[in-house]
Amino acid sequence: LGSAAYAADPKCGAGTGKAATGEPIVVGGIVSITGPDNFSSSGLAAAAYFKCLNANGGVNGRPVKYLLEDDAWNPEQSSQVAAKLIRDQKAVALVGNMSFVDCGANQGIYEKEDIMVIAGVGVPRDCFFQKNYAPTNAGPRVSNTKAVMDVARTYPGKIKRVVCIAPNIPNVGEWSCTGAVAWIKKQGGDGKIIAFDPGSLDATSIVLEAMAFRPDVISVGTPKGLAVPIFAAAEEQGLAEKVHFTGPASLYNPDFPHAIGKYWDGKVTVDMELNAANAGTPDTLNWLAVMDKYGQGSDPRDTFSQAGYLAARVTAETLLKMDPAKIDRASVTTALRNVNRFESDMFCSPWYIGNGPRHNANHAGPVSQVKDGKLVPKPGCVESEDPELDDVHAFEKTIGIAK
Amino acid sequence: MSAGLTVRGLNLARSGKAVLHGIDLALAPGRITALLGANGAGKSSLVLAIAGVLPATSGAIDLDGRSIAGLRPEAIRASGLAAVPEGHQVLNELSVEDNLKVAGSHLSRSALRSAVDVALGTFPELRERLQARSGNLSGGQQQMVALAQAIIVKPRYLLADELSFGLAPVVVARLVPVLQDLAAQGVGVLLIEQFTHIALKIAHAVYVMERGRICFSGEPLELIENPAILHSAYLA
Amino acid sequence: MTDQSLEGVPSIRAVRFPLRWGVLCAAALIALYVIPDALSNYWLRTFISAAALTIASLSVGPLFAQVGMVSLAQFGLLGVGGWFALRISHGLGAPFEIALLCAGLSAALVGLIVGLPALRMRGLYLAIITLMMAGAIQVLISAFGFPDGGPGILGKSTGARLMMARPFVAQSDQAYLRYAVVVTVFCYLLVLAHVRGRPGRAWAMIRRSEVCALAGGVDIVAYKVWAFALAGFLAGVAGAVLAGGVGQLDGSAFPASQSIMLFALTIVGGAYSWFGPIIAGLMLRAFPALLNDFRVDGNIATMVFGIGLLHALITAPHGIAGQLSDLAGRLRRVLGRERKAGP
Amino acid sequence: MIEIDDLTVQFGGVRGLSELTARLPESVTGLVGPNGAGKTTLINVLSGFVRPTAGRVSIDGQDLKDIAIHKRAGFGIRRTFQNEQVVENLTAADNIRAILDNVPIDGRPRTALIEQALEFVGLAAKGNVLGRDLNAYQRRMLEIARAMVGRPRLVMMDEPGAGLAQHESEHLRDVIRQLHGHCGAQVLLVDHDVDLISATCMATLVLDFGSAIAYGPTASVLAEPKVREAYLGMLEDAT
Amino acid sequence: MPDFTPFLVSGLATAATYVLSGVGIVVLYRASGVVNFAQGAVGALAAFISWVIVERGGPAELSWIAGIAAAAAVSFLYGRVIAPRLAYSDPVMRAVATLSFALILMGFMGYVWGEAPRRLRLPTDTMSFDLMGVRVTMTRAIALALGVLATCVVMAFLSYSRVGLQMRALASNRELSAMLGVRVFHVDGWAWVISGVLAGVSGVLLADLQRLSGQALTFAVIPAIAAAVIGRFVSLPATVAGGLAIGVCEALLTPVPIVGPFRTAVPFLFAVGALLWMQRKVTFVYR
Ligand SMILES: Nc1ncnc2c1ncn2[C@@H]1O[C@H](COP(=O)(O)OP(=O)(O)OP(=O)(O)O)[C@@H](O)[C@H]1O
Ligand SMILES: Nc1ncnc2c1ncn2[C@@H]1O[C@H](COP(=O)(O)OP(=O)(O)OP(=O)(O)O)[C@@H](O)[C@H]1O
Ligand SMILES: [Mg+2]
Ligand SMILES: [Mg+2]
Repeated sequence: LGSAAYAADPKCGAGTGKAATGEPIVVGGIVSITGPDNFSSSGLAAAAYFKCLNANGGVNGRPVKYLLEDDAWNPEQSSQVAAKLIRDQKAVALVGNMSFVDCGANQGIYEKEDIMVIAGVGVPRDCFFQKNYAPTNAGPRVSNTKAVMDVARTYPGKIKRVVCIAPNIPNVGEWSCTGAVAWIKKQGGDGKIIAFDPGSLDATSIVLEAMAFRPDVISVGTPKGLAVPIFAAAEEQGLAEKVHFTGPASLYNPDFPHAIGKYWDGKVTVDMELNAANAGTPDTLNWLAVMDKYGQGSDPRDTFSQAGYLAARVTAETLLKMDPAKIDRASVTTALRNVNRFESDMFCSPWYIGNGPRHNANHAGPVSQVKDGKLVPKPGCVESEDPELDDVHAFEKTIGIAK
Repeated sequence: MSAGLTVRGLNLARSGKAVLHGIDLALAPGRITALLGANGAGKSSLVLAIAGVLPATSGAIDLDGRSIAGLRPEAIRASGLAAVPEGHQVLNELSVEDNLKVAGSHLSRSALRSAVDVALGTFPELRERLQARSGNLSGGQQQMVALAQAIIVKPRYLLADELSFGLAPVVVARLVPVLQDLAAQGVGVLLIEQFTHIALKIAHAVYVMERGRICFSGEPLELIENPAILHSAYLA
Repeated sequence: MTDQSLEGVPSIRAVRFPLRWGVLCAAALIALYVIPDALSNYWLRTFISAAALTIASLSVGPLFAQVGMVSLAQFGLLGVGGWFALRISHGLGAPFEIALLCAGLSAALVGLIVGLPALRMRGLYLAIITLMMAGAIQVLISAFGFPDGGPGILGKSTGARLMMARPFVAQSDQAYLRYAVVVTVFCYLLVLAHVRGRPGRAWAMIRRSEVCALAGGVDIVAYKVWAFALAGFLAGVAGAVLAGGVGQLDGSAFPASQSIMLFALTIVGGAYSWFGPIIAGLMLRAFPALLNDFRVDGNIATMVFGIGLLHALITAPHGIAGQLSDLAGRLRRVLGRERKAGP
Repeated sequence: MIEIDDLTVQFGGVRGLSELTARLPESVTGLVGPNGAGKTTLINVLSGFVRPTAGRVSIDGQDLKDIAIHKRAGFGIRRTFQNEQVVENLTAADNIRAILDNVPIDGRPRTALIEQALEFVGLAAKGNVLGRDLNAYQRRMLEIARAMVGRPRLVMMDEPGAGLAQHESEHLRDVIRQLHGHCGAQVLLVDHDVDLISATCMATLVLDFGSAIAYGPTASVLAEPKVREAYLGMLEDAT
Repeated sequence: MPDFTPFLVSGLATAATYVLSGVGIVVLYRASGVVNFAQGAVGALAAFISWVIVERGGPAELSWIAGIAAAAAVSFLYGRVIAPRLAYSDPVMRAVATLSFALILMGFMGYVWGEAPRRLRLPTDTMSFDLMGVRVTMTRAIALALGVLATCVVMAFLSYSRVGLQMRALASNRELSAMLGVRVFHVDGWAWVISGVLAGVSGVLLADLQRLSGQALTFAVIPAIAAAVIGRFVSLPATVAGGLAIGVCEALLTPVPIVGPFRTAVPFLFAVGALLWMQRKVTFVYR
């Protein structure tokens, strides 16, 4: 695969091969670099893509000046850097955002300044319920639902009771589990959400609490760092023999199988928001080529990076269709809202932004399984059947994406 | 040649303020030396400096010919100099017995037991309070503990700051022969005492301090005959 | 000796204002008028936060310097104040000033209820209990989250988030910064009134020793409670100012470690000096912003803060402010000598 | 007038005071006794720091049981400590002002009261000096000044003479002698300096093992053989 | 009514780590009057060092020893280099100084290792037996045994050895102890090393039982401090009882609806309870 990626020359924008020299178009991005976790790969991928774009004619001759800021997982700092990007630097759009706090903290300024944010990765509920925020990922709620649906389909008729474990973080925890529970209840089963305090250390108690519900499947809907001790506690109790374990895309990380250990080989499924990094499809190869040529060797090549790449690509392609002299924030916002169909082989179905009051275009994707220390995608796509997506489906009908 | 405790040119500053200026003082074994002076003259500071608690700015302190300047208090204690700080200080949280044990922790168990017995002989008041938390003792009882702690280690030099502080006259009267006994056994005693008449009565030599300087040194008799010296030092 | 000469004696050296502070006031007013317009939007928001954190630090400093009480829960109380401010603002649509006051009062109350059992204990226990209280507040905040405009007591909206209404007179960031500075000045005056007055003397006695205070007729518990309530009030006000600045607050922003950091930097800034809290506020918000500009790892910042605190504790118990005023004193002496030598 | 009835203070297995009964009407009363006799304990009971196990004490007919510790200063029970308790970061004047905050001042201007008090103990020039800059003797005098402002009924001093040099001790004597005349308070004085006691106290109470062994005019009490045996020892012979 | 037995069994092991940490805190306080808020951070460091060695393929035994030794070393170093400079400031400031030590360690660990998912494994994890329907690994059993053993050894050490007596002297009054001939640095060093070792053992066990994360392990000091508060920083048996009670209560509350999510506040409640209990008799001993 590596050689294939090297072989391909990255294709970006117009692909002229000439460096853009005109007046730069300012685009910003907010990610969380420092803090509890380095949450920046989406922004790094966007940066790489824009570099590639600038080396290939830019936006009809105008380069994109991409400014990536760190919000350090801190809402105040997030609002500060948003002010810096939007008001001081006059960015026309924000692209490749990846942060737990940005969606909530900056909703006000995004709406007030009417700037579009094409995020790479949104996590809290706020990221999916704003007029000005469109993430390319699916979000933990869709992901959790898909993970549980996949297990239910693999073992038809066997899955009746679901436990979904989530950290007790407002706008993330309960919300991210409600879709899965709603779905299983609709199928005539029962579900339970265990929201635990992320500061609490006692994973065994959490696992025992989950087992007290006598579940058929447990979805570990936590950040990967918190999931490891939960799997460890489950291993200690030998639970893989009794229950199916699954988890949303937050666990989709190359280190994850190694961190939880051999015991779990073949016993855990993990949802994916996009097609696998090593799928070998044209756009995946192009993404890898962009990263190899224009990114740092240390930039992760993970699913978040894919999301950032897609966010940058859709932005660049939208800008390319505009009159380069008339690119300002208002026109860019309008143009982005008019993106009603964007295709990439990383998505299971076409992606769009649209003029709707909220955005959750990505709600179908594959599921992978832990095998031999790796996450191996299973064939096919799963489409989330979360009732919360009803308005999204209805909107898709109006723009002709859904049948 | 140099048996005794000698202090030469000692300067000391506390919280940035100079409090001792070029102190010269000698303490001979087997003799009681009194140190007199008004409030704030610097007597206690001198004791603490010799004991190693306050670092001197400059000057020499020799114990039997060996320099002890700059050593840590525990090392100075180990080399045979015991100081009783002013203000009946004891280890409040520990029982009286533990206080005595700590002071004698370099002794063997049996040596410690007999030393404690000797000390309790001097202060029978403490015998029934051995298990009491020493912070709860009365002021005078604490002073007894502090003195007992010094007696236990059988020091070669004893510096007693405010010997009679808080002690009932009956106890002070009992202490006087104890000190004289110690001196007779060859211990060099430095005695700081508010009741000048007692100090002058039992001392072999006297120093008078005034604002951080030694302003008189000599025989007690000189001072008794010439009370003006002392008087001017106190009114300084 | 006349009455006036005694009246003029500053009761506590720690809060002695510099000479000619009338000139200073005028200069400050002009600066307040001019500076916000010259700042970039990034630094505007940074300074708004720094102003809020100055108030927060002001809630820690006097408590420590005057009464000798260590509270490691002030950032948590700031969260409590923010919560009430948001709820009152969203739920009742009350003007910002009302929300601000209620935030202060409710944080004072919450702080009191939880801190009361520890108030009769010595400093160390208070520090410990408040640290645990910070942990407990963190649990509560992350369980309930901050109101963002919805109905009910929790105020969780199911639609889009609402931002907290700013004061009528301070809608823009520039105006809001001025507003925050004015609130900070009011907080300073409040503290000053306490320190110079009867509570200040009672606190000084308590700090000296509790027997001293009792023998002097001071009701120790009452004055400690009062000090703690005042500190809670200031923290709550800081929370409201912060909430107004960002428009809303996030549950993850109030962990116990932030409370520790707040205390640490208050000491580093200088708890005994009137401008210590300002230094602390700047260090807490402007310094990281600067580091962010230079892309320095936040973990490094944590280490720097830790080292700074150790350094301050060991070598400069009066903090940077203390060192600055020492320096100023030395300069003044040098200048004075020159002037004397001149003619 | 201090009335003590059957006062017992038990500290675990130790009796600080044992069924002490006494009437102390004199304006300056001495309190002496061997170490551990219970003198400080008696002062602590009067100022409220120690709760009696049994018995009662009253001052001017008022039972002290009903007065909370921090209210006793306002009631008029004041004391100095053996370890002085001057507030280092307040000026001498503010040290006194801090007390005036909590005791009745009968509408008199505070500044005048503070000046008078400082004047009385000889610190008139030190009003603006911070507590930490006073020397040990000045601090002890400031403590006395703090104890005598604002209508005190009873001023208790625990070993005020300890560690004082001769002339300082003499000044202290004058201050104690004039205290009653100056502010009308009864004075209870604990000290091991027999000269100080003889020079200032009209009457003296001698304690031993928590009980009174003698009470009466100072000179005659100090001459009693049992007092000499329990307290004074052979000191006179030694000097 | 949920079945509490599994939670009891699982809580006991966590409780044992609180006990180990808590005993370390009390020992240090009794010797040098320092409440060590960095106990958790020192434990976290031990866990990370163990993890690094295991990841590099080192033998497990070596990894624990190295981790615990490192903990003892940093603790000793702090006690030798930093603590003496603060020896004469008040207890609160000394405690606050350890907070900054914790900050430094936390920043360091965050910088070097970050918060990536990882797990520390001990060989004893794979050995297990069944108790009351719960599978108990040897690690848990060992944690409990170590907690009890360490407490007994430390108690005996403090009450019967001379160093123990000197430690108590030091805590009471450093300056005076030195004048009485107590070798301050020597005795102090002992206390820091003992507390460092206990922190290290507790850290390695906690990382195995729960989570290898700098932040989380650093803040695991809170229940340990609460346990020490229950022991009034003096009594080891009370500290042990407190640590066990806190750990077990936290676990037992897990399945209880409504209060379950708030069980992290348990240490706070216990500490407040203990403080209220201690306040019943506030006596003033002043002269
Ligand atoms: N802790 C301290 N910090 C700063 N200065 C001090 C300290 N203790 C004493 N001093 C100063 O040192 C000087 C000497 O004090 P010292 O206690 O040695 O006198 P002294 O002769 O023992 O008096 P006393 O009769 O009161 O015991 C005094 O001027 C005093 O103000
Ligand atoms: N808090 C306490 N706990 C236990 N015992 C105490 C306490 N306070 C005092 N005692 C004991 O009570 C007795 C009386 O003590 P007190 O302090 O009243 O003596 P005193 O007469 O003031 O003696 P001194 O002249 O030495 O100061 C002493 O034996 C003392 O040890
Ligand atoms: Mg002295
Ligand atoms: Mg006494």
